[in-house]
Amino acid sequence: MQGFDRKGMAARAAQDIPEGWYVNLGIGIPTMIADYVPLEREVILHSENGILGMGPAPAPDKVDPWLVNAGKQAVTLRPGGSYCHHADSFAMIRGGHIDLCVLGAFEVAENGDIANWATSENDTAPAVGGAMDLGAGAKRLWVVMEHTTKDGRPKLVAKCGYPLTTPRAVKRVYTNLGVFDVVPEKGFVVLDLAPGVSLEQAQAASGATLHTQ
Amino acid sequence: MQGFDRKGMAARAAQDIPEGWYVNLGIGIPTMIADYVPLEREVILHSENGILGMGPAPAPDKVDPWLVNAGKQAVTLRPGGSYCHHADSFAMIRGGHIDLCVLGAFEVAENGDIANWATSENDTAPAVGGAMDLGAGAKRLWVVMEHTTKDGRPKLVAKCGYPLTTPRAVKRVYTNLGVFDVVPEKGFVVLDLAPGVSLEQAQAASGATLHTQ
Amino acid sequence: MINKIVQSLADAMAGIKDGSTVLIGGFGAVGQPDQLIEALIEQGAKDLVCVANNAGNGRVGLAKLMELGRVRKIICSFPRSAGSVVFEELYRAGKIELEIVPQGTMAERMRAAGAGVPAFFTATSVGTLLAAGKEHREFNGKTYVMEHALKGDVALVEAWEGDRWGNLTYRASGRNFNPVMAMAAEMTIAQVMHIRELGEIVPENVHTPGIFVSRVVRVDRGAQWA
Amino acid sequence: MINKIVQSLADAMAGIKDGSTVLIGGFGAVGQPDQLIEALIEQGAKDLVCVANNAGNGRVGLAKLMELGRVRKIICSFPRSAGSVVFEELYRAGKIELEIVPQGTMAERMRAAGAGVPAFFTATSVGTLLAAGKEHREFNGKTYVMEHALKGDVALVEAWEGDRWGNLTYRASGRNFNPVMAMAAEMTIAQVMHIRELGEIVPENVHTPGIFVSRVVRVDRGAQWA
Repeated sequence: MQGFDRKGMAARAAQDIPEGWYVNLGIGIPTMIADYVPLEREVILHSENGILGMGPAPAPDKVDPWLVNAGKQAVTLRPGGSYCHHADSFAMIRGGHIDLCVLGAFEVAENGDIANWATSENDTAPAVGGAMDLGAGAKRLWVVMEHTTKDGRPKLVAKCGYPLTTPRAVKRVYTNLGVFDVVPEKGFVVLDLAPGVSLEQAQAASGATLHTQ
Repeated sequence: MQGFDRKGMAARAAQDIPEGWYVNLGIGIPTMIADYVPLEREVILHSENGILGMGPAPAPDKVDPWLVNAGKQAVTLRPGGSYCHHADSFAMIRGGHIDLCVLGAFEVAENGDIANWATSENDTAPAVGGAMDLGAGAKRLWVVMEHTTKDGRPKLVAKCGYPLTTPRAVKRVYTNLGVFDVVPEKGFVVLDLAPGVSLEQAQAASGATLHTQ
Repeated sequence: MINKIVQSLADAMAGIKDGSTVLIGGFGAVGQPDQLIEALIEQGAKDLVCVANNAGNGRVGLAKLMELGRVRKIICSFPRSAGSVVFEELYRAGKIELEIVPQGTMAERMRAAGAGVPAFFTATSVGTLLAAGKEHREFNGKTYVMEHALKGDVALVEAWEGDRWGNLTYRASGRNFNPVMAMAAEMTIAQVMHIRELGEIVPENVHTPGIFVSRVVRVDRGAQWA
Repeated sequence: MINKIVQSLADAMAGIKDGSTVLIGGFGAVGQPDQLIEALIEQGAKDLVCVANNAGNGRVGLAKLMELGRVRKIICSFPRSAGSVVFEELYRAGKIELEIVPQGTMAERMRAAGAGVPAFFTATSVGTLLAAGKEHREFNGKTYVMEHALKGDVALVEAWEGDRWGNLTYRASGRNFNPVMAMAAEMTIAQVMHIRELGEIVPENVHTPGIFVSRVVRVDRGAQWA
């Protein structure tokens, strides 16, 4: 079974983002998606800390210490970009103005529940950041993640075991094995399988039924 | 009985505004107060339509059409002044950041109730503007008004007859007859009488008891 | 390439439906999108709910739109002024609905709509006729009234500069309601005095970021505004 | 003459009381008022409630303040990160209270405090552990949770420019929480890179108007920030 590597997952998700969308990319693989959206396809990237119109990472000698993204990495601003304060930035998210948010996750359930902030109810100091705002506020939530945990347990599940970030929010999941829509009243629907991956293999790695269209 | 004229009332109120206060002045006599605060005593004037640090009216040939106050009169901006949008401007008011608001009124009651927006419950289209925001939000509300109506009825009253703008908000009233504090559990207390006005004359023109200190 | 700039006022008005709630910026004449209002009159949408600080002046602009019978309801803070003749006629004749909202509550309700807040509490209007029938509640011993978000289908705003991503700046007190209305509507249409190249507006000094703007159209307002 | 500029960090800290709620701006190192935090450590106030996006890094700044036992409680969105060693030690030992707040809710709660809104509703956190025990309510068929204003006694903010009336501008992503914290506190203290003459900052481009600022102090942060 081949499947996508991390870059392949990011590239695959990038294909589906049309010009003109306002997009917030979470930390990890989601951040990598930006590298696969050609600059001439104008997708406007938002960062929670008050950046709209984020550009790629700067050359090492061009780093501006005043300009970091939500993952605290150095970034650039595209012409046409702008800065705002945190309440205005989250008004964009919470007011439903962000077309798409892409996050990583521990688990996604077939009803669209996402768990990505706390690994157990006993973890009393988990870091939520802006995940719950993005989950509840963005027009669309996609997840990019490995299909299974390192020890082989499925991350596409019938019901989340970890504490939820947002219920019924995920619309689509990109994994190393393929692309899966989350359809109300139905569950996971296979949109695309990664090269060399069969439906049976993807199903065997999943904790919920994978429907075909 | 002499008393203050309109300019005298404005000048008298201006005396009591210390340097450094953020002040919103209502339409009419309150607006005139600004003329009696010397520019070197820095009082920062706020206008609901997003101006902080308003200056005096411009010379006729220096009018900027983009710059009007809440009464829609041409004004200027002092060095150090700034502009903001309506929600931010009213955040200053409603968030308790304005030290003083001075309004005109139809009536002020001895418990501090102010009525200044609607002349009857049957007036179904009265214009409230920002009066209720200012009444409820400013740290202090003062009123400047004639002591009586044109036909001689008192405007300092035991209980307002007109619909309220804000209950229990007024801290001080400047009229043509004098200056009156509104003291909780007590009512109107004479702070100062206008030149040539006796307590008896002021009391006779009032619809509530005027206490002495 | 994203290009929110449209070439005509007619293009700017495309798709505005009957029954829309239309937020109209401006405080008096300043920051008021006169050309867009005229274009809306041309465009023909009717049964409108208009949200603006005033209920129109004279017989032009918003007043004309009302006089043509196209406005079902007006939501404003200051309906009655020296020039509000059309509104007063219609209102007396029972031909227009009115909702009076304190000016700050009106701004905050639209800001709330833009920020995903369906309702909030405020001290403004407590103890007055305008709070009658509304939910009251105490926080820390003080009474507040609950107010709801006020969302627009369309916002018509006036700005000083605009670029093809929809970034806007405002001049002096022309800002007023425009930024909050821009964020509160499904479709925000901006008339601007100046079109700028992308990046010409300093990123720290963009007043309304393009995410809140759908269309930008350049208008000529005459020398006095330049 | 109004002059909010103070000449030393010690003057800037005057009067901060034990038990204060202190809002601390910044997102990571950017826009973080490092010199003011050091000055607060010097000043000595204790039993503090600190509101900041993170729970400190390494053993300097906020982490040092915590390590000295001066922080009773921290309210933040992201307590645990690679460098949050002091927080984790104290938290495991039961020596510090923690309130985790979604980042947008945290910003909105402070903006509400500054705007006179005691409580508001939001969809964020509905259906999660962070909404447990909070009041829920439906508006237009969707469920929201009620959140309360978060007010500070003191805000420590970092800005790029400041003038004697307290007007501030921020640079790039250094803005972040600083403006909302400035408006949410009784006393706001700003450290700035540059002091400007009154009127030098373009009135349209003041980011935090002086009404929200009590004191301004110039600091030298080194060449890399200039």
